[in-house]
Amino acid sequence: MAEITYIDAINRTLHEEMTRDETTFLIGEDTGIYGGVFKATRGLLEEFGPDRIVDSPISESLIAGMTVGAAMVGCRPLPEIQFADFISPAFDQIVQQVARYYWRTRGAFEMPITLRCPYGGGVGGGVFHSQSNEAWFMNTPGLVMVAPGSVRDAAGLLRSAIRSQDPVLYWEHKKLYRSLKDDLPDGDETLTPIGKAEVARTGSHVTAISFGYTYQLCLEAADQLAEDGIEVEVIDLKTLLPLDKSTVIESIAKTGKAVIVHEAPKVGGIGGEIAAILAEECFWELDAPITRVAGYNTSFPAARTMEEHYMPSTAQIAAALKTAVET
Amino acid sequence: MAEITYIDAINRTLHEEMTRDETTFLIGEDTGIYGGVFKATRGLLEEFGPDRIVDSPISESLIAGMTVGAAMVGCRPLPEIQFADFISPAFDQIVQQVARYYWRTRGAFEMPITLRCPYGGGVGGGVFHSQSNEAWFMNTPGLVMVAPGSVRDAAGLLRSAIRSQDPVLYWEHKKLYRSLKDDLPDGDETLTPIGKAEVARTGSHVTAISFGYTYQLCLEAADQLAEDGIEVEVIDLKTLLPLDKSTVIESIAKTGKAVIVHEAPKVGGIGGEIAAILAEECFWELDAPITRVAGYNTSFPAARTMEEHYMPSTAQIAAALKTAVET
Amino acid sequence: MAEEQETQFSFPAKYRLTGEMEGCTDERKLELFERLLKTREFDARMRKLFRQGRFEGTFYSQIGQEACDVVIAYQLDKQDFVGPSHRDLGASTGKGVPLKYLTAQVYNRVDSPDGGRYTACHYWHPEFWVMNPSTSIVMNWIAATGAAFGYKMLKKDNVAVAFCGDGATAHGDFHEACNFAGVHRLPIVYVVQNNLWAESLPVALTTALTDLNHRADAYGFPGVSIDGNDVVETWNTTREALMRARSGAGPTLIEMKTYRWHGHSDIDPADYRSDDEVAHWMERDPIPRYEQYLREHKVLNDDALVEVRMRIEAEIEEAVDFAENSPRPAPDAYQSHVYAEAYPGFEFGDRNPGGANG
Amino acid sequence: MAEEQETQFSFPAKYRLTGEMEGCTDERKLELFERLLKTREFDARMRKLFRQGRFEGTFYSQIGQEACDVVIAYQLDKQDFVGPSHRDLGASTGKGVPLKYLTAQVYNRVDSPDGGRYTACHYWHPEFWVMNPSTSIVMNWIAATGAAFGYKMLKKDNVAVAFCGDGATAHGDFHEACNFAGVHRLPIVYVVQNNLWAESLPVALTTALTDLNHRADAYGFPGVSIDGNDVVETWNTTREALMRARSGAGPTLIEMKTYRWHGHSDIDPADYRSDDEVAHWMERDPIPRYEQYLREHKVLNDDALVEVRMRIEAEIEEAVDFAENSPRPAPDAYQSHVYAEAYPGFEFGDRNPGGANG
Ligand SMILES: Cc1ncc(C[n+]2csc(CCOP(=O)(O)OP(=O)(O)O)c2C)c(N)n1
Ligand SMILES: Cc1ncc(C[n+]2csc(CCOP(=O)(O)OP(=O)(O)O)c2C)c(N)n1
Ligand SMILES: [Mg+2]
Ligand SMILES: [Mg+2]
Repeated sequence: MAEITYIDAINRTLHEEMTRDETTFLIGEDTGIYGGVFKATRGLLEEFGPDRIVDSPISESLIAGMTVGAAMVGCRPLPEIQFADFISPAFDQIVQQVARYYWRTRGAFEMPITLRCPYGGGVGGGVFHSQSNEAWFMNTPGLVMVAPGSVRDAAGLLRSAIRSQDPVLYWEHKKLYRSLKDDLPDGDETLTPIGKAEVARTGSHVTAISFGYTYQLCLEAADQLAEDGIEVEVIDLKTLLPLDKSTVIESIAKTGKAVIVHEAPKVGGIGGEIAAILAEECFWELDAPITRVAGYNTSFPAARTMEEHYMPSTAQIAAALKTAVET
Repeated sequence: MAEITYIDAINRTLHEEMTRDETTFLIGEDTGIYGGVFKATRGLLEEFGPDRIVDSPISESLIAGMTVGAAMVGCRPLPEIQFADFISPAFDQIVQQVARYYWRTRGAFEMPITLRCPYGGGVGGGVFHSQSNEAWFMNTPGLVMVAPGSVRDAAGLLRSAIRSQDPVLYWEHKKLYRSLKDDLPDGDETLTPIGKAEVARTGSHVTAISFGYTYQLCLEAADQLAEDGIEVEVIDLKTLLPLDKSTVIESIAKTGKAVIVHEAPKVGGIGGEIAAILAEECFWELDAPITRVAGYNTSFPAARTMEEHYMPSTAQIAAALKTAVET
Repeated sequence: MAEEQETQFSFPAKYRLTGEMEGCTDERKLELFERLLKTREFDARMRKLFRQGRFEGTFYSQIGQEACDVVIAYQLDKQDFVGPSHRDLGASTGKGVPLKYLTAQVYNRVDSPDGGRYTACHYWHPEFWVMNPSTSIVMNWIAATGAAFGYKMLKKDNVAVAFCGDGATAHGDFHEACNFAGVHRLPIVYVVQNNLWAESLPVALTTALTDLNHRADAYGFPGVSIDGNDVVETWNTTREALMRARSGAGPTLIEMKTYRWHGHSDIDPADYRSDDEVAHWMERDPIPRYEQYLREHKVLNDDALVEVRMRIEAEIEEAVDFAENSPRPAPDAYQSHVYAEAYPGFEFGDRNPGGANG
Repeated sequence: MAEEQETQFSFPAKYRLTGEMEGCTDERKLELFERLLKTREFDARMRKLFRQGRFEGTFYSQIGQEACDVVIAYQLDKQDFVGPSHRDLGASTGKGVPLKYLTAQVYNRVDSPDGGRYTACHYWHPEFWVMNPSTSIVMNWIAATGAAFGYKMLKKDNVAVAFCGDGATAHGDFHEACNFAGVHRLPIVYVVQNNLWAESLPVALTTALTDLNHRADAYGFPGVSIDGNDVVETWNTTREALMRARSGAGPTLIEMKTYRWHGHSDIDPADYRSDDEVAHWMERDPIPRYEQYLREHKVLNDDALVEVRMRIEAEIEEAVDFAENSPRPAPDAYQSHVYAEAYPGFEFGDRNPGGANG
């Protein structure tokens, strides 16, 4: 048992799952020779060779879309988009083809595709290396989205995604890559269930709902508030689509107050969907306005002063949780 | 003063605005020689010639993206996507370039671009000719979206969009093209303000919030319910981004109940954002769960039996409004 | 009868087919003819039924272009992958998909391969490895490229064939797919049917090229332009391209010059083009040209033709009956197969919880 | 001094420049040299400052490729449109953008044209019509094509120039832009800098082509491949292409063979390539080759060089001071210019209504 980082958990899981299933292949930009711009795919080319570890041309639409034909003839494709910011050229293939093909063929062809997508800010990258784009895909039935917020889930959700028969967008947060370390037993084959959120910390005063990097901030905020006697329940969504409504609703039944946190701009972010579910399905349990702590409604800025301002902070989350409790 | 259809209002406004401003040009598929697959651009090629009415190759990314350079050098571009379903290949250019360029250049270059986008189901077209894709763009600060639900606004919002210095996606509903007729005085130069919703019908029991085709259904539902003594307030959003929060909030302050209606799948649709605003900003005024009447969470089906089932109906909207009132 | 006469003598001598069809037995020549004619007759019948209002939506006629996809599809093994576009009836008929599935698709009935949920007129069949085409232009190009990659990676011997139109070659995905296939020498044959129009767009507004085979020059694999209405040339060219693909030598792009006789869809009056142009191309009708070739080569005679026509007529009749008797899908039948796995939070949706839902 | 000697004699004779630079006065030859050298020295200084931690983010060095964009940018009128990519320092320096704006951009300071909000190292200036490049590969290609369209439609005499790398040519937008420009004979020159690598991707995995000029074969306009480290050839080729564009004859695609000496960015050790390859290309350094050419043509001598170097040194010094003294942007300075118009419902957002917001 050794402590490993979030990114190493990804790397290790890729190794394991590609060893386990010979129909898997990985395609992306700089994923082979270079081992990935973040080194998430390090060592794979050496182990599995260029037939299965494909250094793609700069053709995101192809990277995402070719998986459909490959899946049809029996492969289990693992495409990677280098930065989430560059998923937009692949948007068409993902929402129109990858996500719908199983439905279109009335189940004739399953799409066991896992598309990895490094996202998020706080790494000094400016508008094209910092985006959190998950909301673009929320209106796409047929697509699954997961977003690990812990080392265990970095492995467990990736493993589940790869073994799933559905197309999964796997959102890995760049800021967690090396900042998050945890035990991950050797040979661990945990499958984090897709479609299930987790109450990561129990509390009775207010519920913080988040995922990925901001989920970690919520844990920090909960720690801070505990000192003032405020008990925050923290939910790690893990799966963004389809959302696990019941875990969230149950929590609100207990706390009556919800603060939703994400990094993408607030307007049109996935917090809207969560708030709408609560306002529709557990309205009577709510005893305070639903708050969203999210990115500002602008593009993501480059200079460090502005970047720091843009990112949601633990203090802001704590303040919002406190305000909710005091309402 | 003559009755004209929604599509003729679009056609007439294009004629007028292109006459008014010589820097405008229109680019799209089959928009010139053919006059548009719906005939929205009929007569423009004859009037303005092939330099300004461009029959584009099947290159949606180019159609949307070339407008940025054209706008920079002084044009006012009017791109058209033939069916909203085919806006996805242009998604990258729209959200990353068109919408952000003004911000990126800190205001050095305005983007007076109006991209027209025929959307919506009920015309027997199946999954690639029926989509309502507005939600894809809700998380994109810098972009404006309008969606006329009346003949007046088909003209008034288009005129405002064309004269605006911001990039506007103009969502025109295919089912309204010829089914909606109204007076539009000759020479009318009404500018429907962008960013303002309208209380189209006042009522005190419940608020129906919608736009486009389903806004018309809401009006019908309100008529039906009036017979039972239920007074429905109907809000025509008109602008989807940025949303006019205050008009909606004011209405809820009066009625306490909100039913949001759109055609796109419920999960991840723009109804989520509206519900979230209400649950955050006028929570204490609400006295019933916020309901969303929306498309089912699947792709849009082709066969007529299924298509009819898929589309929200007046009866369903009326039922949801009634349920809200009875809560 | 007049029709038969016409098919034998209506085209100018210069359009007479010559040369050998490499490696093609007489039997297969005849069977190929039957598939071509079946494609034509099926299409003509569907047009008629559409005008009679027997099915909804619209219809994309392929008449005039049959040779472009029937000839190559006919040569494929069942497991070979076909990525058709919106007009590629012949991709299915050429590969031998029974007509009843195609009529059921056109009618959007329960017995179509997708149960009526996917777009009418988008012919496909999973067991014949003809993929469900994407209405969205040239998406199939990417998918077929992915299938070719898959075959290569899995070390299967199969090849893929993708079809598109002249208009589709302007799309970014056309480029990304071809480029990738070139780099990886994938086992694929790309067929561009240049029918001079993309809806109302003349090919001169799609490209500055005269011959679309030059698209391939950008990808480092061979491109060739042929008369797509010449079955013999089409046979030989596609046969060679398929052999190239199967041998591991990589992709080929074939531009087939052809023409659609009717509008883009059957609600398009197609008044953007001249009668002369249409007449010129009708003279080059691939089917009578091939028929005469078969007659000259003593592969076909009047008796055989009658037999072929009867078989075709019977299959079409049966297929139309099949579709017309196939139920319309239940209103909510599309509410399945969104996901392959089960998720606790997923719901199709319920518009009127507690009340009667529609 | 050693450095000067090196610039004069370090490359093999076969890399010696010959021929005339058409229509270029001695004065302009010298000024062009100054811009090239300035680009080199600026870049080298930025690399040094990056390693010293004087600014954040990363740095994309262009060293080795200067001739590819300086030479063409230098020939443009101020109103001509330039669409650079992420490595095109020379597009700005070539066109005469003062260095202080470029250092301020690298440092992400208030005095950069975008006030530090846009990505460091993405050189641009609105008044010089060098567009804000898109990090997203080849987006600038589409924008520049749109600008060329705009010029043509508005009947302005200007032209557009777009730059991209070998890797970028695989992207769908590359295709859509070139194809459209071909159809409409737009006044544009496309420059592909083939530096053999796209990050770690060797060009053989980007394309099956050896010479990328063949990309143009797909679009019906001329493509040409040249030694992008040969200033004379680059001058003559780009000059002709610009004249073609200005005369209404349409686009040209120029592949310039070149090399980036350093990693993709300055955090890339670039160990995917061999030392030999790097050494081979350093020998072909465009600047000493051009320097020797100028000396041979008596346009440059030691004294003039000293003067040039002093001017460059001074401008760089001043520009670095300018950036270092330019304030960091206020934390919320990015909260402006989302929209040009006012909308009642738009808010930048407030994370802690009622409380202290950060
Ligand atoms: C991405 C996309 N854009 C636009 C359309 C609308 N559309 C359908 S067919 C067609 C023309 C296709 O022309 P071509 O590729 O030449 O094929 P043909 O119809 O001539 O067989 C167009 C523009 C579409 N289906 N998909
Ligand atoms: C759409 C998109 N995909 C991926 C990237 C990441 N990326 C940045 S530069 C680059 C390589 C570019 O190579 P090339 O075009 O040859 O230019 P060079 O860096 O060699 O100058 C890549 C993959 C990007 N910026 N945009
Ligand atoms: Mg065509
Ligand atoms: Mg390169």
